[in-house]
Amino acid sequence: MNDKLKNTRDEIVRISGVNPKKCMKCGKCTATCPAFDEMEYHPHQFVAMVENGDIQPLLESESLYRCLSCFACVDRCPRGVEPAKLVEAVRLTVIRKKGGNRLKTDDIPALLDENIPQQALVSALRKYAK
Amino acid sequence: MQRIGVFVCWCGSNIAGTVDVQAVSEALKNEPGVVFSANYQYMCSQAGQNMIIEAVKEHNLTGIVVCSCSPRMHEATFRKTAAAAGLNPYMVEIANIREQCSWVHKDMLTGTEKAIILGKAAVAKVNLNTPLVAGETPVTKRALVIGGGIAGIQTALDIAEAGFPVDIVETKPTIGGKMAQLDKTFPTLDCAACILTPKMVDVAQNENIRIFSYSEVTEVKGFVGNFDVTVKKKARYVNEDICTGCGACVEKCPMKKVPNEFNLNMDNRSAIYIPFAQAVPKVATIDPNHCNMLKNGRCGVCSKVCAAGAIDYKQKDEYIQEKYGAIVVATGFNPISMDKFDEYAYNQSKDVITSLEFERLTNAAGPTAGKLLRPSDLKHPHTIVFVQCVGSRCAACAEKGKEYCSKICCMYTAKHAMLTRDKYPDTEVYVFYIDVRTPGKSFDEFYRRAVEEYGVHYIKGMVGKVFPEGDKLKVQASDLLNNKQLHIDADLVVLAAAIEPDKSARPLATMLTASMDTNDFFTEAHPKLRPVESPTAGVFLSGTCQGPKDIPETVSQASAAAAKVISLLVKDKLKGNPCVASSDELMCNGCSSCERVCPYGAITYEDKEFRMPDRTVAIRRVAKVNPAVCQGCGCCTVVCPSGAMDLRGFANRQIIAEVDAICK
Amino acid sequence: MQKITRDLLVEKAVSLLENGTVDMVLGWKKGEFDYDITPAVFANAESLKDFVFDDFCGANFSKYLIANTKKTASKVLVFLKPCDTYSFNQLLTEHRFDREKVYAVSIPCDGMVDIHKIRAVSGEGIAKIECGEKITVSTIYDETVNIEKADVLAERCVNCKSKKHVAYDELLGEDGEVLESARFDEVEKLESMTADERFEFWQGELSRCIRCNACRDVCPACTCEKCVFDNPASPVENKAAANSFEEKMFHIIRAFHVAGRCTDCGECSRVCPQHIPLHLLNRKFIKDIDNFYGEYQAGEEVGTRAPLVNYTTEDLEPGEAVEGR
Amino acid sequence: MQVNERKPLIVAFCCNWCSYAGADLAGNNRLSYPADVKIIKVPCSCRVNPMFILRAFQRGADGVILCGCHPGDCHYTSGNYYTRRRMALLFSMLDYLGIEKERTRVEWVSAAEGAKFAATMNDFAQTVAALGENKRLEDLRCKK
Repeated sequence: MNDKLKNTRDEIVRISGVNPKKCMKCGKCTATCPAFDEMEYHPHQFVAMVENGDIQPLLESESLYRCLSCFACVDRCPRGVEPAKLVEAVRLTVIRKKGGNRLKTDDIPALLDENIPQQALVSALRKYAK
Repeated sequence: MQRIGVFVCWCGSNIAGTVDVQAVSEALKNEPGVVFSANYQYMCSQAGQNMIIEAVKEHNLTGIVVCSCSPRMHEATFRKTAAAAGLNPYMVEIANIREQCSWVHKDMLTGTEKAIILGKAAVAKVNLNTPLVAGETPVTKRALVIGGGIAGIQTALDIAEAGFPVDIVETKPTIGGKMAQLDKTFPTLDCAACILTPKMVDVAQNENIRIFSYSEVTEVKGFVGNFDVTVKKKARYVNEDICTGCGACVEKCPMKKVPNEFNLNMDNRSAIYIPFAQAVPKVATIDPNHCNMLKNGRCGVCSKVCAAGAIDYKQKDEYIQEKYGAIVVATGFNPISMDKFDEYAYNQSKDVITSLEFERLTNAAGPTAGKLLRPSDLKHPHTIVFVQCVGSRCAACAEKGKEYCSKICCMYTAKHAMLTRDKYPDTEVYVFYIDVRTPGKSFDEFYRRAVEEYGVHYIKGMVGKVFPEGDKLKVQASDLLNNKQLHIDADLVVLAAAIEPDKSARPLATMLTASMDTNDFFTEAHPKLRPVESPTAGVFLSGTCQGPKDIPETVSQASAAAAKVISLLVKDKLKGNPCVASSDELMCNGCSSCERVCPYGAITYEDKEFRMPDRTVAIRRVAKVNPAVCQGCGCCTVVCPSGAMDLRGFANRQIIAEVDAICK
Repeated sequence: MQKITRDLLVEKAVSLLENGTVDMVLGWKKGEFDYDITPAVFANAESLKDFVFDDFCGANFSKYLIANTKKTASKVLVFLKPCDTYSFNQLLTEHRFDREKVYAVSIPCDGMVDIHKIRAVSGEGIAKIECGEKITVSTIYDETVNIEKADVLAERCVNCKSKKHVAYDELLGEDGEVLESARFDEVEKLESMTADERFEFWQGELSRCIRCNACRDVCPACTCEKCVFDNPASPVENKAAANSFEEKMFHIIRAFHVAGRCTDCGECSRVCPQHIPLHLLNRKFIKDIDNFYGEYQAGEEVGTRAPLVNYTTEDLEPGEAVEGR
Repeated sequence: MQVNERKPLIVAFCCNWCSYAGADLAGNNRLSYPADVKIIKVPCSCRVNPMFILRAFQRGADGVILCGCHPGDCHYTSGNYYTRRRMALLFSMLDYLGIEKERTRVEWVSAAEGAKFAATMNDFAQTVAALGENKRLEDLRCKK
């Protein structure tokens, strides 16, 4: 792992407060994930890949925005690893960069639909932009 | 004033190579109390020991300092030498000038200097030594086994075989424990009842064994060799001595809707019951919570049909007091509650069951007479999902699961899966596992047979969610090796629930002053070398009360515990360690600090009368140490602020004398 | 709120003596001056005329119960301020007196005053002190000085940890609450100094010690039948300090012996004739115990296991203790 | 080169079951450490009264180290847990009084850790030597 990657890895671990070493690779997070079919990388892969420093594919993955942040994986994990926090931390690493916002304020009018609750918009903005 | 002899050993060149032994013996000659000092090539040799004996006699020595190898090596030798010379063996101190001096220091000057200082410290200590005599206590030649499962049964049988009387105390109406509920046993698949029930009969017929069934231990006093135990025999409303176990009462009892705990409440029993056909003792018990006669005085059928006249509605709890020399704890385990595992829908569907319930469902004596039918509609299940590690290896949430591995689940699940496929080849069986742990004789072969010969689908992954839909159970799970999420429509889901120590263990540990770990498993005296003894002398551990175990392991530990008990009971008297704590009652203020830190419960209190200077009498609470129980760690001496509590052989004054000698 | 006055307490004492509930009363009486109130045993209603209760009644009576319940069969009435009730419970935890022989009446307390602080304002020559919200001091030079009580509160009352009574048979007035106090501020200040500064501070304080043993004798946690420092058989016996270390040894060991048992009643500092802030040693242990092993207030309940006769397998290592605070 | 030739004096309390045996093992393997270290055997680390430690300092010791079984391995099951609490509080107090915290140490040494025993003693002796003479805690009257 080169230094830059290692730094990113350490940063993700720090932001999330997750210790990926606690994972015993049981896969209950992935078993429980309601967005499994949408995600390219699944919760257990996030944990393993961060631990291995295999960060680049995660940073580029659409999975970051497919995670529902429902925290089912956090709730069910028998070891208290909290994979959703790791997903969140990877996402933050991306959107905190300049121009990294997934959702820009200007994009919103186009997405508007009278059925979208206001709260969903606000939380989406919180989740997808810095 | 002591008359001390100093004996400096050369240990060939081991010591003499880096320590000027002559200089050491010369230097120590001038220490207070020293009247004789010599050095010799091998102090531990016969000639060396004779030299000590001669010197004791010639110079009227009262204390001995040997500057030699580690006391761990030859302290016992020199104590025997002292005894042979007519001295108290505890008047000997060793200055370790080999392992902790000549072997670790390179030059003669440093080595000699340090050896002299170590010698001075030993002399300073011997000056304050007092003769110590190990106390002796008689041994009651009777053992108590708490718990009548396979562990308790095996331990009791082995002790009884050696000729000692044994009592088994079992809370249930029958002995047999969990093993009596099992169907077949891995890895040989012999039927549990076929191997257990003959042992139960042996217990019943053994002259040396008494069974207190439907009973519990309520009080333990005393110490190794001399325990005073109170056992509560709960009223079973049936005279055990008269009941023949014919079962007429059970058959005629009108109250038939009592959940049957032996079948894990999957069917019903009557209010008067015998748990199962081979119960020992085979006598009926009335369940007072459901018996109409006991509840409101209306019924009395059982009394009428009992030809032996054994029914006694007025029976009371009975307390029995007995003395024991040794106590074996064999309180066993229970599966943990599944209430907190909402994700597996245990409380939502009758078709989500635990493995122990599965055992009953496949057992010929079980609620379905051995036919594998699902509880909700009694249909034959075609797809069964087994989930491993439910609550085991669960570090996230203490009230939900257990951090440890329950050890037995991998194997019994392989057994269940294999037996299902064997009997019902039309059934698809999935096992979700994190790891398959099979370290045991013929264990891995067994598991591989389940996969290779019986076609059980072993999937590396975990079940995340189970929810009932129609008459199916929707199972959502991960398949990590294929990086897939699986959705299975199952008919039956079997949870391998973690096991935990029986709830009675914690209060029992308090009574026994035996220590427990945070999971309520009893702690062994040494994790490797003394695995069947508890740190409390005279208390031994058998079976799963000490940690998760399968049957072969339980039985070996049970026999090991029995061997330890036998080796205790064959002794007529126990010789104690004389280096024990003792309390100066004139200074003790009875504050209880020492009692709280004593790991052995060796300290008790008594109210004592003291004559005061003004001729009045005051009553004070003072600590008393039982020298037979104290192991001499000295923890109590430090919490005692007044120094009333001191340790013989390592007294405050002795240690401070050593400190002073070293720092002079 | 019912104001606790001398007359109220005497009335209570008399009625309890007369109806036979108690046979004697532990209370305060005047010493040579208005401000040196001393503890006293009153055996009958008659003698209660000397009973005093004012802002100088700081003495904690819990310890006196040991001697006064040991020999006689009689029952003792004791008045306890909130901080005294903690000592009371701690002594019960340690089985130091028979609860049956005591009738405890708890009284609220709005703080006791420190004569040294008054003297600092009024100057020497105090002839008479009248207590109240405002304290009036008359001197032998016919001067009158008015002082706000709040300005001369004793240190332990400024940093009062609790107005709550944790033990009593009867409560006069209203019960208070456990307070958020700033009692560890001073300890923290010392901790933030360099080792050299701390050494200098403590050397300066402790070298004044004259080994009068007042701190030990008044301390409700120091209840040994014979103190280890008085016992010729113990290797550390010494009557008076012969050098600069011995008083350190004495005070460290004394603080260690009461660690986890000290309720922070502050009596040691109150009685020290040399004004050594001994409570700062005890509070250091209390603060460390709170930090290392979870908050623990000695005497809050009877029968609790003090931190030094307890442990968990996860405790911090001694090497981490200094950094770990 | 001008070096302080004064040898520090170190008292090591070792529990009988683990650390004393560990020291023996260091000897068996001829792993050297400074002769400044003098060992006093106690049954368990929990036998060590804070008074012993202060007494050693009072009489001129420059460092005191306490060795016991690893937590969880105590021969008496819980002794070293009590040691751990007592020493944590004592060491913190000594630091509070301005005494160099490097002069006191607790180390868990098992009977198998001869190498650890020697390494610990080497390190401790070096640390204590670097601090120089113990002036703050010694008792001048007792000096020869």
